[in-house]
Amino acid sequence: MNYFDVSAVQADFPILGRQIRGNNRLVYLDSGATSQKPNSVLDAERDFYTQHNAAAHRGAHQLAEEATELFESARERVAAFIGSKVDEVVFTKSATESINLVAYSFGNAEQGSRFHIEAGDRIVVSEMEHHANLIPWQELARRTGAELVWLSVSDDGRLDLTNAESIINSKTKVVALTHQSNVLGTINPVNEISKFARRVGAFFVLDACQSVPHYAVNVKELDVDFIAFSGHKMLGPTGVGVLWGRQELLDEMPPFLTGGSMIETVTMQSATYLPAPKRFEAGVPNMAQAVGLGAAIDYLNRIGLEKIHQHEVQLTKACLERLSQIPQLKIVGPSDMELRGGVVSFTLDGVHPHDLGQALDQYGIAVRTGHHCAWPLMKRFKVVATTRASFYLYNDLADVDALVSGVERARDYFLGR
Amino acid sequence: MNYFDVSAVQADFPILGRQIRGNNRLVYLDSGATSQKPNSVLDAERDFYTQHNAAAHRGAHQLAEEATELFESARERVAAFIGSKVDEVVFTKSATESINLVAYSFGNAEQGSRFHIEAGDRIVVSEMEHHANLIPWQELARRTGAELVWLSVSDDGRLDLTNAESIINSKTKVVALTHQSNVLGTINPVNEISKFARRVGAFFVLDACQSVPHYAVNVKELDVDFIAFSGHKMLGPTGVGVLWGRQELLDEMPPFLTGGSMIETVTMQSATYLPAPKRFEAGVPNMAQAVGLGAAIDYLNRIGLEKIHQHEVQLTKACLERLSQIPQLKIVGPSDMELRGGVVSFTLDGVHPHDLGQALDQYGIAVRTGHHCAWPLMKRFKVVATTRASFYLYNDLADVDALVSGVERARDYFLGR
Amino acid sequence: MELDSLYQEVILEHYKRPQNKGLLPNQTVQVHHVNTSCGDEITLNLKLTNGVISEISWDGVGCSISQASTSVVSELLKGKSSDAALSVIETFQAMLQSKGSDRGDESILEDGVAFAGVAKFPARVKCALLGWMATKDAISQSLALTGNNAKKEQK
Amino acid sequence: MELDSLYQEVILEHYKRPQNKGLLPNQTVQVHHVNTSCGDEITLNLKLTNGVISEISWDGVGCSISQASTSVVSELLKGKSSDAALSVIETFQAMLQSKGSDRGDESILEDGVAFAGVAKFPARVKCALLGWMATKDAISQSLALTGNNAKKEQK
Ligand SMILES: Cc1ncc(COP(=O)(O)O)c(C=O)c1O
Ligand SMILES: Cc1ncc(COP(=O)(O)O)c(C=O)c1O
Repeated sequence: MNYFDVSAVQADFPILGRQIRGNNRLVYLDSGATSQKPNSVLDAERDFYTQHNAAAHRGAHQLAEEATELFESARERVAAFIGSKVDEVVFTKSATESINLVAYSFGNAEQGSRFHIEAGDRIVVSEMEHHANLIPWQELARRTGAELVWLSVSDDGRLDLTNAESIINSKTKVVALTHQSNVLGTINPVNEISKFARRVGAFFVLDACQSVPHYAVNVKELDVDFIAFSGHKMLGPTGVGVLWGRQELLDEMPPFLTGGSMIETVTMQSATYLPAPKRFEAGVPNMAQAVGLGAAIDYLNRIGLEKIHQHEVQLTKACLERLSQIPQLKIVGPSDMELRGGVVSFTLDGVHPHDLGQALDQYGIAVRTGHHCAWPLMKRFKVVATTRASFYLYNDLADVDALVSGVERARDYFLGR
Repeated sequence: MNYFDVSAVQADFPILGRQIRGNNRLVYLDSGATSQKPNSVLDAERDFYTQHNAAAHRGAHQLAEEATELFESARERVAAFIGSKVDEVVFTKSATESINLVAYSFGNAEQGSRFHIEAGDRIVVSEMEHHANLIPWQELARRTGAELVWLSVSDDGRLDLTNAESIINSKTKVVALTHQSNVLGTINPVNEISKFARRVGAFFVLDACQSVPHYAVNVKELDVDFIAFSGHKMLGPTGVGVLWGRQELLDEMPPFLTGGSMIETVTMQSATYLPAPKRFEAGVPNMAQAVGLGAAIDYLNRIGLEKIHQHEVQLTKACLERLSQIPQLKIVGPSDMELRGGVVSFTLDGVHPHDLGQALDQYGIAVRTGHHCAWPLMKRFKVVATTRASFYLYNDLADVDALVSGVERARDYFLGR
Repeated sequence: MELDSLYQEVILEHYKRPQNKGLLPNQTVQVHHVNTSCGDEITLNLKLTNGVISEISWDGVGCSISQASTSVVSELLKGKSSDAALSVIETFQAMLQSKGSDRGDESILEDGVAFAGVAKFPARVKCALLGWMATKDAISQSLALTGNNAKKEQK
Repeated sequence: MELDSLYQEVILEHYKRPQNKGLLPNQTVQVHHVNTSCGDEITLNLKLTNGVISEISWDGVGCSISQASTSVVSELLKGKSSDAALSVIETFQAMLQSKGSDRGDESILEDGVAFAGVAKFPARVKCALLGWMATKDAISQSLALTGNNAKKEQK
């Protein structure tokens, strides 16, 4: 069933016309790492540079006015996309920066501030975190003396919440969790878990890298304080990310990066800072990238996130069903579609993921192999690495077919001899 | 005299064909804030997205290989441009991030590390710093209890070095200085000042935002430890900056942003980190922007930095001469071309810079007005703001003419009534 | 010529001969506002007597737009009740934020309508609002203060 | 078919029947190397006797390239002097970093030339080098150690 015209979508992505390793059609199944970009995004960036480029918020001439307007209108688009207030959207360079921003800002908070963290406090993460939502908290814990604890993952790739209440205890200042695992595809029951955080007054940071690009995420419906995501995984340019935070928190938090355009007044000795979002956007911003992200959001809205999600569910379901018929293959992650996104990780007995990925690449199929920046999760499942296919709106059932027969061919290549 | 074919250069910058406020030709004299971009830079970015886009360093498939190769070849170009080793070039989002990186990394260093800073230590800056090279040090001083002191500026816009030896004393851990003032145009005698830093074993951080784009900067000839600059001021895309640091320092410094792609091994409790530059490049990098910066460097090399510099000297000299004939006008900064770059700041008696800038904009001339993110320097010169014209390779003497007659027209408009 | 549509005669007049410039003593409150994008600063004294603005005086440095606009607001609101003044400020603010669609009601804003053209120059809107926002802030603070005093007297 | 040019018969042979896999005791040093981009790990024991590599044994998990390559290096360098071994490693490394232009000298590298094709796949070069770099590290450490011992004995 077609939720939208997939071939028309494919035509918007020039890279899909590339030939791989000889004359194989590109089957791009690595959108979980980074997505491809439609022409409209590239056009928006180019239009910015060739018609309006100037330093936003730093000049009164016409180009500076236009650049400011375009940059701020991108912010409005992001805000509308996630259902937030405009001033709650901070542009960063990536989700990684967004999460570091929160961790460093908390670390900068003086004693007495509600963001201050010290020895005796607790930071809670999970065993399925991407390194980007794990190491910044390890480092914050190291710097402050706080304790880092975590929710573990069950064999079926779900968060184990049986002891959540004792893990997220009254000492807990921060709970940092991924919305959807980039390895397992698991979607976490955010509001259920945030109840534990609310009960003890902890801040809740959600890594929304793998959710915002794929289905509607509305911060009014999520009971969290911060969400972080990257533009490049949602059809946008590289070099732009977003931090959303509740206004009253952002306005009170200490700054992270400091420099131009985030100050109120400056003397040689000290400075006072503008309210959010400017407080967190020091320097000439990544204007063209923000504008490109705005165009990416326009593109996603034109298709409709609900349809994109259903399309991906359809592909993922087919993929899971067909892959599980390969006897040597094991899915790492939930095997059904309940609370699950378009990411499928697996191992193949006797064939190392690197070798499998290499063979698939030879057939034109781009998948990700390795630890997926989630090393602790690999150890949890006692694997060195997995092979991961991830879907997006430009994939179709022919891509699933290509993957499945590619895996079979590779298996025969390595195990058949 | 023409050092290169300026009109051929202009033809490479589509935005210079824009009409401003009606049908005025765009006279862009705000390259000190951000430069315009030639077609070749925009083409390089687009080519990356439409032919090679994938997550660099995170996949083994063909696109990922190509993306990695392009990203790393951009690094090689930057390294060659500043005469450094390849692994000494760290890609950041901006000079602002580059400087914050150093300040935070030092702040993260444990007691016993040679980067550790504590109460009793001293950080030295100057009165002519851009906020980006001032506030990160104020904040580091605040967090560590170190003392922030500064070199002052003399009436003719030069650093006052008479008491440099007592200011850069044995307690000094860091000297952070701008190579060229973005307001005054003054080029600081870096190696002379770094001698004071070397004598006491302090690290020397150079803000090279206004130098690297305009004349040859070679880190082998500069006696400094770190330099920071932004891509967008040197024909490159927004959203990319560079930190150069001596290899033995970068390899030993603690990380700043943490997350994926900068780790060696990770457990739930702790992580070990890769050597530089990867250690400082957490997350999927700003690949297309780095590639665009590489193309910008190719463009600059094609013209030749020496010629670009001479061209700018010629324009600046003409501009200074002509402007100083306007009786109501005062140059803020050195009035001769000795150790001076292509930035000219001035005030006009009785006409506020905002009003002057507005009038110039009406004639199609884009200048910057305000405090130029150097508020303390404004106070030093007892002005609220200045008007600043800044030149680059695509400007010509007609632009200088336009500026001078624009200033006269504006003066008559506001003072003549 | 568009420059004239921004710099109306009235604005240049007020710029050259600013009203109520020079701080008067005996204010109810003093506020200090800064335009962070350019560094312009203003100090404004406001005196509230029985809910009526009896005096506004100010000093500061800034461009013609911010100086003239502060001059206008200081003339316009003197003698008005705090409520009436706040409503006038709101009208002015709406005009400035209309991007040029709202030309302003002269019966309410008087000389203030001269700033309608500023709305088309987003970077200058803050200049035109500087004195008005300072006044608004001063009124709120005065009300809080006199309200507090009133409460104290009740105790 | 290009896949065969990467996965030469020799490689798949070594992968299926790795030589010297399983750690032997009494090593001079033990090293542990990790391929940080994929998580593959290797532990390698090396015994240096009078400047000659008398034993190499290893264990670990990894792809066919890294497993086969470690198997090859462990066979090839056993019995060689540390100097000769380091020079062989250098030859192998040069081949791998040649992007495919250097097909390798079979008289030096023996089975090792089977990895010439890997040089065309930059993401796999690290796999092929994992065991070799571990061996190089182990030789250096052994030399340092025995050098130290020698010095100690001199004292
Ligand atoms: C001297 C100087 N330092 C630092 C910066 C900051 O650069 P960016 O805003 O690109 O981070 C600038 C430009 O704004 C500058 O002119
Ligand atoms: C779940 C998750 N979190 C965080 C990140 C980090 O995003 P980025 O590398 O764009 O900063 C990623 C992607 O790499 C991810 O999948």
